[in-house]
Amino acid sequence: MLKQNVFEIYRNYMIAKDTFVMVLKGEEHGFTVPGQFANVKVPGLYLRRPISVSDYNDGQFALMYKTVGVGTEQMSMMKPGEKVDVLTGLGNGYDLEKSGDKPLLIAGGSGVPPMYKLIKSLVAQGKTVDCVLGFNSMEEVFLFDELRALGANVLVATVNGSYGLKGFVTDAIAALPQDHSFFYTCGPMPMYNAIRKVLDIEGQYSFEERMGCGFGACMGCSMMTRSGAKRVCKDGPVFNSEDIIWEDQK
Amino acid sequence: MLKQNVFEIYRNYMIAKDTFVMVLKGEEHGFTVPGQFANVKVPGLYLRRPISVSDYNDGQFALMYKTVGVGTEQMSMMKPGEKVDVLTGLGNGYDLEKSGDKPLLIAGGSGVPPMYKLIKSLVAQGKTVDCVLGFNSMEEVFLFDELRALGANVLVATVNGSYGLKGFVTDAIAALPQDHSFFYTCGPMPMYNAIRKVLDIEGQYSFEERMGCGFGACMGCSMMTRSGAKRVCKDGPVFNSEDIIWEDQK
Amino acid sequence: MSGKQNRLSVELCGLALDNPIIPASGTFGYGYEFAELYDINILGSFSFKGTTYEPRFGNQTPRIAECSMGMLNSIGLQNPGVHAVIEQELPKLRQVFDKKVIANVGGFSVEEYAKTAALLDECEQVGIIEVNISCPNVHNGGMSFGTDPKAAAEVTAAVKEVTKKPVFMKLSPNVADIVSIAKACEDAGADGISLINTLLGMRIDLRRKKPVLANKMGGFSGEAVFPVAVRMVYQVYEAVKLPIIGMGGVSSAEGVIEMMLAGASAVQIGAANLVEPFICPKIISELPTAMDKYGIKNIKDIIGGAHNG
Amino acid sequence: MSGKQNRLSVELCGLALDNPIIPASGTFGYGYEFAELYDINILGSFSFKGTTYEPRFGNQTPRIAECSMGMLNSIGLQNPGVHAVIEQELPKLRQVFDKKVIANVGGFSVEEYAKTAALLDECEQVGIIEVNISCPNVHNGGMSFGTDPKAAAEVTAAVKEVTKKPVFMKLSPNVADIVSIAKACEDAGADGISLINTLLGMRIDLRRKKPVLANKMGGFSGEAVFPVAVRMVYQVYEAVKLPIIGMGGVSSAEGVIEMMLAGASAVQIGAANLVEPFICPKIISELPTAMDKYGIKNIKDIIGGAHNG
Repeated sequence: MLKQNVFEIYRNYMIAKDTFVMVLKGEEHGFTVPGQFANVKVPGLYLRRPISVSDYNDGQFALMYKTVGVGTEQMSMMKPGEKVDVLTGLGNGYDLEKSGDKPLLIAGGSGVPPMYKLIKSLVAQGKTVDCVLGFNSMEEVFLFDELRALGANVLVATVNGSYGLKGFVTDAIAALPQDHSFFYTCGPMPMYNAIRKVLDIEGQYSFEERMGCGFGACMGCSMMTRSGAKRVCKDGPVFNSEDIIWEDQK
Repeated sequence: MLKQNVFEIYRNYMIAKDTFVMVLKGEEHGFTVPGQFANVKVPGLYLRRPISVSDYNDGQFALMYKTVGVGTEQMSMMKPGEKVDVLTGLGNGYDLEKSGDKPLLIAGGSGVPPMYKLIKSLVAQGKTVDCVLGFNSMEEVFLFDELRALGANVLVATVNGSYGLKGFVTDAIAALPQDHSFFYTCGPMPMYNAIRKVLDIEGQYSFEERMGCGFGACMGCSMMTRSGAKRVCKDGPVFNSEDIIWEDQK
Repeated sequence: MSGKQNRLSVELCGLALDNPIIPASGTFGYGYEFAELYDINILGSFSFKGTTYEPRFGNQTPRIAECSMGMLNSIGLQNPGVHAVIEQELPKLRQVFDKKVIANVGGFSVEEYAKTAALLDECEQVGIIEVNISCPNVHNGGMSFGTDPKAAAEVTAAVKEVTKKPVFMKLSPNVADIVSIAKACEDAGADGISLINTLLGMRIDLRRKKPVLANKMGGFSGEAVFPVAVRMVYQVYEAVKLPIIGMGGVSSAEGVIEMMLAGASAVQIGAANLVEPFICPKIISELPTAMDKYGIKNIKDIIGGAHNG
Repeated sequence: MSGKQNRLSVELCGLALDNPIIPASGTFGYGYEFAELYDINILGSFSFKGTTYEPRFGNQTPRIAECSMGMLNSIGLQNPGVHAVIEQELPKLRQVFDKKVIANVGGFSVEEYAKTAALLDECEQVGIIEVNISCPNVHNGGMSFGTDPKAAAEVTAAVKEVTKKPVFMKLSPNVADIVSIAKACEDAGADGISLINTLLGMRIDLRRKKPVLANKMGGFSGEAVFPVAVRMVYQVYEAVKLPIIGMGGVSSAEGVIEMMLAGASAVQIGAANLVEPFICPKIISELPTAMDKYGIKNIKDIIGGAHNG
């Protein structure tokens, strides 16, 4: 459920190369499911910036983001105590009901943040969680220790082999027993194109698109699915594997 | 001489109804003559706001302004310690050489600020200064005590008679001996139209106009004079009485 | 509030509005997303998502880009088609909106505009038909009708023929002479003019060294375009006798007043809804204070006020 | 710096520029105001204040208005006339500027454009003649030449006939089809295209309930118009073979790169000079860092780069 509030920055710091976490204080954030996102007003910019939520509880929530342009670069320079206008509680998030007993989580680069709350929730439900993370190199790795500490079995692959397995998430998946009940994933399109060829179970993919509003009003981020045109921001960002028309995705 | 610098606000407070003074700290302000002005960058607005300078010394200068629109309203809410980007040292200012021994200063409403440094300078040169101020009503009166303290003979007129003489600056002028050597004035056009009919001495008028740049580049604030087209911001804002074509002024 | 005592009430071709605030087509869907956020009955009306005869997905993504105080969109008239709008969207809307809605109609031929409008003419919920002859994001249609007086007149006449409801023609600002287009619409029987649609713009991604939008160019809207919109509303008000719905970069009560002084009888709020979802209730609640500040008793008294003297 | 080693060097019709940064006409006077602030020889060149045959005072004041990320001006071609420019301004400029200047020419008839250009053709300091057929602030002239392909072609041909210097036609964005105007200029012999001049805009003073500008409408410039400018430069680059000087809302090194990717061979900086007097030196000094960030070795390599693939 969308809410608009002005939140105070509690912490905002770098956790890996070009990767930051901003913790905002406030109860009225409306986040109820892992995989939802926030839309952040950055002073001086017109459009809000959609940012992944890595965790939330009754009193605060955490935005985890990479600096990829003026908006996120400006966010990274904000200081604790400053106020930020944020639309919260956006997107459908992952469907925890579908996990089965042994879900597999696959995340690449800037797709890693939602895994935090997702693992927390799945472990709390008593599931056995395998989690595979892909990065380009060691200096980009983040959340590895934290996700393990939550109780997941976490494997990391780096393209240049500087950390964990050398290779891609698919190499890490191959190193695991193929007995998963369901998968949840978040990452770039090339990663999706690779994993969908090696996975024969059902799962949920989280999509990214340039958004106008973030709450379903402008149709800026539409995507055609097997059940019709959907808005990534409102009907997504999470879509079931069987609904996705891969030929439409680049 | 134009300078652009970021100055720190030392004080910013209300001195009369809708009237504020902002004192900025900094040596590099380039003000050398009373009657010059500053052009202030207000965050979120495109054009700078030209503001009267009431005083300056080696380490600071004072902007005195009425809140007449979004720019000045926003300025009035700035806090000590905040930084402001200001173009300083703008405009020609009054010509002190012309004063003679007993100059008359006439200012109305938002035209009062430059009188402060002007009186200071003239008194320092040993001149006998008469100064007439016009306001609508008592709650708008400002700088009266301060100008007297500088050593000028100051008369105030208010339209509604709530302070000083009841009437206009012309009534106050009539109450003074008519033995002035020169006049300096700053105020609205109706005041100029009134005083130019009662004064038979030469003097200098300060003009106001919507400006693009404030330093002579855009020709936005041009005014036709007997010595050709002049820019209020660069060739003015102060013009000699004999140069002004009153029929052109509304 | 009764119309008599309401300082904010205005009127469009006999349709009484409680206030002049109308979310613009394409920024408010078919209303119910916003009905989750606030009671949309506080609005004067709203203009629903541009509807064509057939369903459309629109253009490829990315179809949104950031600009200085504005944005580009190249949606390309995504909509479920007029039949689905009448059978599904309007009944859903009725649950949350008691007032008349403005039906925004897009098209690719004179006949299509007329066919779609004829179907919407049957809908009791529709108060006004707004004909979009200015969409910059579709080929062979949309804007090309809005940049040629003759084509604009043809669409106007064809739509007028099939509906008894007031017809507002929504014009493109991407023309040298907006007055000639507005006059052509007036002469062809239009009941009102809506303007401005978006300016045509482009942004380039410096990293990819390609246009940000998949469709390259898109419609530019947001606060940045406000001075162009005010100018065109002013020009059209001077030239035609029809009521004008003014829009383009309005995002404050002051902006509404400025647009109405230029000549607008009502004001649409577009891009601002996307970045400030509660902007319309905010403007409605702030209008009386702003009117007090500028000595305005009733908002309808200032329509075209900047043309006096 | 020698042209060979200079990453910033570009070229306009044989005129080598040390960098693509050119203050735009009307924002830089005849140069010497800015020469008090910095050494203007660091610029690629600059385009001097629009010059007509006769001296002009221009329009009544107020002739400046604030906009969201931009401004309106209705100066109306104030200038001392071409004779005074040649006899007084250019000799003064020579004291502070060693490079070739761009002579911006305004006019009210085809003959006047030609007469003025013919006189400037004699000036050794003038490297390019830029013909302003797009001033929105003068009646019977200016913009009307820029909104009609035939009139644009006539002015082009008349000016070309009287000068051996490269002639750039400066176009108005207030048209439905910028390409048709650019092509008409190309066909009539123009050597290059400058665009965009200002959009026509208006602001209304809520207190006075009248247009802010005495002239009511004015030219809208500043960052706000950048997406329109990029779009038109892109369109014209696709359609004509001539070099383009791109302008409209550029105020940063990134903006320069974006404009050049769209198709500009050099870039004019306009309104930004008025609010940030040191913006041109700032952009010139920041360009190499921005180029590094986006993997650009020599700036001239990216001209029209967004059109590839």
